[in-house]
Amino acid sequence: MNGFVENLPLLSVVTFTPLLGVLLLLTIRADDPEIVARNSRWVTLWVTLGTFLSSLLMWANFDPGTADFQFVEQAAWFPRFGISYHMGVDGISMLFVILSTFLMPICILASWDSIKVRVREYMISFLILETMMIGMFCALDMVLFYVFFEGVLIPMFLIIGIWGGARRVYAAFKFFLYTLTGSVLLLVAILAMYFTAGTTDIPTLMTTNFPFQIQFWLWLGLFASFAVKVPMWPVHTWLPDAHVQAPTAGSVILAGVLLKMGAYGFLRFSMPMLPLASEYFTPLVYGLSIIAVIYTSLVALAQEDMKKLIAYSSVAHMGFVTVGIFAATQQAVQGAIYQMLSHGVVSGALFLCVGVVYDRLHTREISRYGGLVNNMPKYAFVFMLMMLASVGLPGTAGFVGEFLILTGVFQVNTWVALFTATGVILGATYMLYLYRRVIYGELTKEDLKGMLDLSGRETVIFAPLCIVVMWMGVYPMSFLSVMDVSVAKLVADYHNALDAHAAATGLVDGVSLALGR
Amino acid sequence: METAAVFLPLVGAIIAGFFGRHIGDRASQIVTCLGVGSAAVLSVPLFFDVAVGGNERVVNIMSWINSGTFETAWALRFDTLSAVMVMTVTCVSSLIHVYSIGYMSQDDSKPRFMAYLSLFTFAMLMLVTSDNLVQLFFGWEGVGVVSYLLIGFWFKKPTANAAAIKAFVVNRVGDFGFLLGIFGIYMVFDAVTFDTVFNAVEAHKEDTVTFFGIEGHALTLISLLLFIGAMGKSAQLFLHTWLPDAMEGPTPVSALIHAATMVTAGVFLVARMSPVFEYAPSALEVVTIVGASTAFFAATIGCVQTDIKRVIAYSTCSQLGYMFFACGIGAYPAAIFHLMTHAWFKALLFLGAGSVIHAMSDEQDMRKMGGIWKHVKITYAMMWIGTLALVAVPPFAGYYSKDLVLEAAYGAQTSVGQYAFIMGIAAALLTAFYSGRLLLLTFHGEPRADKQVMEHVHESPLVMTIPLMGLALGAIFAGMVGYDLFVGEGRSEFWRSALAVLGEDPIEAAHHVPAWVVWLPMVVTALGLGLSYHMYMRRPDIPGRLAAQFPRIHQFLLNKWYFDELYDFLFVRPAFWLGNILWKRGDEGTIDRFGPNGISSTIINGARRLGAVQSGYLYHYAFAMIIGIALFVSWTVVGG
Amino acid sequence: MIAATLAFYLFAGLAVVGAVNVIFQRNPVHSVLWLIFTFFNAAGLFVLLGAEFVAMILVIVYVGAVAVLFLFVVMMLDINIAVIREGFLKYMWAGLLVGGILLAELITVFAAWTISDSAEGLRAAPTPDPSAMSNTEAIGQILYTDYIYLFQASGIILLVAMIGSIVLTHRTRPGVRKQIISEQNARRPIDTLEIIKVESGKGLQ
Amino acid sequence: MTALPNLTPAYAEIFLAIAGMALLMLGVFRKKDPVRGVTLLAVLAFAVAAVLALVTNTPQDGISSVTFNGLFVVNAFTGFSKLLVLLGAGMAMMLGLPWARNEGIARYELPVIMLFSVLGMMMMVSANNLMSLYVGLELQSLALYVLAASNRGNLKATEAGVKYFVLGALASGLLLYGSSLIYGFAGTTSFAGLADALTGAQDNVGVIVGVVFVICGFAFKVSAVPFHMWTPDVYEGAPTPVTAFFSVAPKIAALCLFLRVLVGPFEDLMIQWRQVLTVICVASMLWGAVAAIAQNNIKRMMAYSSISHVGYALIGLIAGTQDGARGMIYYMLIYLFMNVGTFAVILSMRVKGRYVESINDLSGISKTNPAIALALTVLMFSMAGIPPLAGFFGKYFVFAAAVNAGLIPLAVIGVLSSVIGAYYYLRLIKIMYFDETAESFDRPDAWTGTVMGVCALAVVVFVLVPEPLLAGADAAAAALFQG
Amino acid sequence: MAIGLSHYLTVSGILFTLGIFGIFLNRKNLIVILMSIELMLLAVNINFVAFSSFLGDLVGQIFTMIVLTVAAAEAAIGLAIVVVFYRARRSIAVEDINQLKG
Repeated sequence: MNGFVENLPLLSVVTFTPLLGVLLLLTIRADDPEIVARNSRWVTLWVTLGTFLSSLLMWANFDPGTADFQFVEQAAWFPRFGISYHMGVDGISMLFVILSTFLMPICILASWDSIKVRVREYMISFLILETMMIGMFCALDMVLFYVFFEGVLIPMFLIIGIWGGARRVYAAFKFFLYTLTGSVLLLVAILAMYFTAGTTDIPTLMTTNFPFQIQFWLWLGLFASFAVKVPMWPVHTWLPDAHVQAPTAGSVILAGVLLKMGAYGFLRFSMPMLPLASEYFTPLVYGLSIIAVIYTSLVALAQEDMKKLIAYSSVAHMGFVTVGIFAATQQAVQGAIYQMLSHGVVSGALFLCVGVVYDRLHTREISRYGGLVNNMPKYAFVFMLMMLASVGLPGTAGFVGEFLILTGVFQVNTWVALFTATGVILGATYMLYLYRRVIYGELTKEDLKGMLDLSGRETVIFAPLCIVVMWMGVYPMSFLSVMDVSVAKLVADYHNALDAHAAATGLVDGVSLALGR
Repeated sequence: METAAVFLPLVGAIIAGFFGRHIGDRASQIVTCLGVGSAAVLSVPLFFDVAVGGNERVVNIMSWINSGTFETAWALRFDTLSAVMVMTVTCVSSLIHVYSIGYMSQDDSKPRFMAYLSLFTFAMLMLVTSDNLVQLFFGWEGVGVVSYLLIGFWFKKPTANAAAIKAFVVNRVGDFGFLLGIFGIYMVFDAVTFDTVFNAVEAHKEDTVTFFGIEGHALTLISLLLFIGAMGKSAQLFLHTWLPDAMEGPTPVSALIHAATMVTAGVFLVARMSPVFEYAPSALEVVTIVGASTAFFAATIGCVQTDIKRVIAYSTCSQLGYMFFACGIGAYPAAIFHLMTHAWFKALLFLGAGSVIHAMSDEQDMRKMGGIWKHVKITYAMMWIGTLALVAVPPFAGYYSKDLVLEAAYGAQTSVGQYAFIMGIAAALLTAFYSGRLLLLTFHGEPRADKQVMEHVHESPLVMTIPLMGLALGAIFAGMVGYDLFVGEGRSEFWRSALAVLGEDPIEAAHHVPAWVVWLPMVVTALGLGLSYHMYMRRPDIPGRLAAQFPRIHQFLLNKWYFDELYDFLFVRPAFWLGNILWKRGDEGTIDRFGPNGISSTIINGARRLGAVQSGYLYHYAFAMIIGIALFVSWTVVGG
Repeated sequence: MIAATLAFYLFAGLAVVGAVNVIFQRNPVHSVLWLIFTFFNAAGLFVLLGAEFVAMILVIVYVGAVAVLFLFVVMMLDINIAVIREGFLKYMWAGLLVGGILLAELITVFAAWTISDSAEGLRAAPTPDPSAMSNTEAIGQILYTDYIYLFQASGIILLVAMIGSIVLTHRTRPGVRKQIISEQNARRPIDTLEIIKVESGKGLQ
Repeated sequence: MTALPNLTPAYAEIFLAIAGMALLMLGVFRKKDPVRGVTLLAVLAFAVAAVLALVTNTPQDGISSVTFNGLFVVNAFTGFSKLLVLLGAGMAMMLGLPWARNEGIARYELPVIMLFSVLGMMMMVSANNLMSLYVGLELQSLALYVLAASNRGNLKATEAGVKYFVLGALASGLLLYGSSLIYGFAGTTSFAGLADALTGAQDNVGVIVGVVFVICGFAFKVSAVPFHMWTPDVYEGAPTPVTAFFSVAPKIAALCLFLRVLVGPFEDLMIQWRQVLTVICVASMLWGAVAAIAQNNIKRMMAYSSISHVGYALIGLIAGTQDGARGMIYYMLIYLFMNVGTFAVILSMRVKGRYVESINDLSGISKTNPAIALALTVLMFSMAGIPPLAGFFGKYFVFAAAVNAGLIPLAVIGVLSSVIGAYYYLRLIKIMYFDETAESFDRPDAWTGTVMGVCALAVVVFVLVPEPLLAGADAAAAALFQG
Repeated sequence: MAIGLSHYLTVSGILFTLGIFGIFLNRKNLIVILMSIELMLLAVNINFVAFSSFLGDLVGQIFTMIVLTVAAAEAAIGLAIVVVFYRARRSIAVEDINQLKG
């Protein structure tokens, strides 16, 4: 590690490099839209790759031995309101930054040919989106977090609305307003926190003890926002619409990163700041998550649209995540984070898979396909791998998270683990059923026969995804060890807070005692 | 050496799978056969080193999932049990690899097939050499997936696809139990590594836990959960429905997966976890009952099936039942012994059947065969050897193992043991009957196939018959050779700590049962064979008349006890129905209708109404102001 | 005292009658006249209250200027006598209800009107003794000194009103011939006169 | 002979008054194209007045200075408010110049009237007495009536004028009536005196009724529900630059005065006025947000949007704390840029030389006029309160004040209505970006383009450098509560 | 019964209410509305003068004069607007003022 890296405001660099890209794009001057489009694509690709590299630099310099925030930057912003530009990552958030930067070049590549109109605007939207996402994971001030958290809506709204499918307007509005409704309540909660604790600084708030009565309402405020983002049942209905209508890369980012924002919120705010309320509401979360897992899995089974099916599967997978987070054991929380990461890669890849055939046939209707393995073997392989990962096959990314979550949850509540685990069966059913209808069978439809297998560009897109999926399945320690200490601290703090409260109120809390080990 | 034995098949699979198209069919076949073959070659010294030489060891490769106290690693555990399994698997598998070269010669995706086979072998090896439950689960799921791929190998056939999904999903149901079992183990033992668990089992034998609201004996509950997993993989009663359908895959697949190896994983699991099961006697009783019932139930169905492969499939199912009840009564060595011998002769039977199918131009229906023995003499002979081994005629392999299982059941002197014994004897009778039926229908009698087919009936090429002969050697000698080692006097030195038995050794009891118990299986076997000869050679009209006389029973058996229909009615259709309902009525009809869409339309309506209030007339505006002020003043005067 | 009381009721009653008529007369001209009537009575009330300067201003400004302006506009626009249209009564009842409530509340409030204890001390310009200084003089004393600001501001308001009225209503009619003195003054012979030498015998062509 | 009053604090107003008259003269006597000259000079006058206001309204000695027998006060708060008013007015006037040329309504009197109206607003803001309040208010109102009807050949404009006038007069009648009752109770009209007299007047129904009347009068001026009914009609009918002017300058002035009155003389009646204002505030937020959804005329939509925004600003007022005041000032500051910018866009909506006002005329302009579309997008997202744009921070600050004052339900209603509001802002973006191109707009002229660009940029970069803008607002709020 | 403050206030209250009435009950023409406004202002003036008298404070009368001035200006502007409206619409019936709505 050299001095240069240490002195670099690395997080700001990672966060705002895409914005520099936006400025670059704005300087492109050419009369021919084709040239503008081509230049935009290349500029964006290089910028996102650069961002990815700088985030890897961050990873390389990350110290997994401490739970403290690292690469911390702090500068005055709205000093009157105690709001500062405070950035930093710990083991929990760092990997999400990597996930975001990793998916972004892939998205750009995935949009290479399929986006033909207003390419520059498209690229600008994505770059802004990237800044918002990274910033959100790095933010250590609640207002700063909120700015990024909400800022995501703007580019995403445009991406869905301009480059989306037939019902894009409905989907874009639904997405925007649904999530906005949740988020504004978060805003109120942030304000209430600010006036209770006197700061919006996240590390400080983590050490603040809010009285239970306040925690109760704050938690609900936070929940309103995060539950929509996750999304939890019954506020999930924006997701299928948004996913289906969004362009492929948009779906990738939606599933890959945006859904994580809610769960990340639970981890970053609800659990450490409001432990008492979190514990109080745990049954609610369990209930909704279990419903989400079973309900959406069944709904996924009935889908006739590929993207919608995968979208519903995302809801189910995120149900696992929320269960894991609120089980609050080392395994469950680590599993939840891992599940988020793997789901980010896997569902992103699945959407890309849909995108591949959509680009060729311009329909997502499952019944229009069938027998693709005959002329698209490479594609069939990739799809198979991703499907298996989604199903949670050991050795792929999907298994580790699911397994750890269930392990952890089982220690706390066997019933919950039981019901959640039914998702394992149902997940296999709808994914295999999808795969069968799309890939297997006789190649009878005329228009399918001319479809070409993955092009060179598409291979380049999928290769890293496949490698990562396998890597995450075979050697998860490279990720788990990063978050290990941070999660341990989170879980320990959580239980300490509960114990302290129990001791203070003289009530013996069975759950926390049982977990005191 | 150990590592190579496990990973060579994977290397072969990767080469054939990813580069098969570039290196060509022949090279792919060679690579995979070499991979598995060298693994088989390596497995033999390994077996002697580990099992006979007592050189047990664990090879650590790297850590896998560590989280808090939860730790698993990629590690290969070699003890007698895994050595036996490794040897069996690699040997049978390499023969099947070779056989496949011939059998699949007409297929146009040979590299893929070979890759799958090798991949499967690798997964199975990972399963048996695992040193912890999670890695075992990896192999477990791995074989599941590959079996899914192989069953659906002919992806153009809708039935194959359906069967593949069914296999995977039914297995998942089992896995569900298995997973919960793993969680339970972790909960009780705080570890999932076998050594740690087995060392601690004594300390936890009295533990009680509450699972799903049931407070109970921890080890029993865990054992039952694990057994659910085993039932799924080993196609035991209730979770057996996938196995016959799995015959949609190419025959070598059936031989490898659905006879020799994968389906035995359940038995292997119970044996592997024997130190835990031993402390859970009631769980063992369940194992025994399920195993025994399956043995009988599957045999009954086998008697009426007409598809040659399905008959063998049900026979597999039935034989697995034997292995389970052997485990259930504590005769793990007997179970593993039978597993081993069964692998040889069942693979032989399947491959022989494959050879027949090959000869009959892909005809699988026995009713359209008959009278071909002269044309396919080698196959005919091999099938006989296999059948004799299956029906336990001395000195064929099955005789040693199956009879021992039955004797052990009797010797257990428990009521479940008696039940198992009775069921086992009944199943043995049926086994003999359907085996005889199979042979007679296939090879003897009048040819029932059309002329064209009959003209083409020919013996398989050497590349197929040589593996058959190899397997036949196993089917003949495996019992004889293995008897002493596995279940003979030296068995405890042989198994050492790999299999645990608490209390009295049922194998010991098996060696001291009354003579009639020893003879009875042979008698019923002869009876069964005779009956089949009577019914299918001497009086071929009897089966038809019987079927006509007892249409219900026949239909019941023919339809496999209506399990598929029942499950279809209970699970499959409701799931799709519910999915549709939840989607249309739940998401769209309720959540969206009253949620976002409802609210937005309410607001838009409100907007229209407010627009109407804004009438454009001055006096309305003024009136609004006056009302406003009147309201506020009233509020102040009256309320304030 | 009685006289004052009677005078109050007279002026007050007539003012109210006038106001009612302003509203309910059909002919706008009559309304204006009733308005003038009301103003006169209000001025009477002012006098009773000892504010004779304001009373005079009221008469001069309103009757002299505003009301005449109204009349002028009414006449200029030549508005017909309106018929009461349908729906009027329906609104009237609702209006009466609301207005009645408001009025009732106001009267309730007025009936028990109290003045702040500190009001006396807070007066900015206590009324001088009428015997020492007339109302007009007293107002004059402060209007141009203490309240010069308001005086000036009112001036600007009037200026704006003036400009505004002109901006809104002033029209340049293209067809009207007007005398533009500056143009007449600026007129030079060279612009309008052309001296032509007429050749003899040919005449003007 | 009394001494001449201290004129120093009022230099800005005096300058503006003289400038107005001078410009009038200039307009009368200048022969060729007086409009352009007068307009530019008026803008210049605003600039000078702003500088003067900045200088004179920050008294050296401390909090505030009073002159004209206590009728007129200046302090940091009035200074900042005037700055906002002048800024809004100046930009609106710049927008008016090209409009007047394009529409052929080149009348130099209008800038002068607008200037006097601004003078009225400045006087309002600096009022320290009910009387000076009234004259300031009337000066601006009368000028506004004229401006609303200034496009006199146009039926809609004249109708707007009529409506605005009648209802405005009614409102000022209410306000006056309230003032009279307050005067009758307190014996004084000066704010300082009222603050004394109203201490302990919580039980006096009469004075509270007076306060209610005054509040209703103000509510009309800021166009809060249910005194808002004029707003949509006048916004639609009035000439667009005038609407732009309406939507910022008088509103900001009235709000600032409202704030001064409520936390100054009426401070002790907070419990009473808070109830009334809460109803007004909630109704404004919701009504504005909901009614805007059904609009097809963009100016009309902006009217409802402004009603809604006033609701948000009032939240800060209701909080009645320094935080709240600060939040409200921030809000107005940000609102100023958003609104003027939006009107600049509306004034760029010209198809073949003709101004259009329908929302659907925007369809697909992201392709034909990307710059305009981008500017409007930024402004709309900002109006919807989506970070990181400035509009979010405006909302953040007022909601923060509300939460701090314990008014969490109000904050919740506020944020929810902002979601409803987001719908119609998004609708504009949808029409611009998602719909097919209708007709492209003419290239906007330099003035309009500049204003649009400046406003959009301000909304975007606010997040980066909030400090300079907020520092002034902060001092203003502080002055309000010290004085 | 002596005439007190309340009496004057009541008169002004009645006039004020009548003024309000005139504004929103009127369907006939705009001019009457303008007159109603004048009535309201008159009521205000009565208030101010009455308070001024009873408080013994001249400020009320000053205020009245301001109001009078402004009222005159207002009348002028109002009438001007009425005139331009009349020119555009050829009517000043209140019910005809309804181009803008929604």
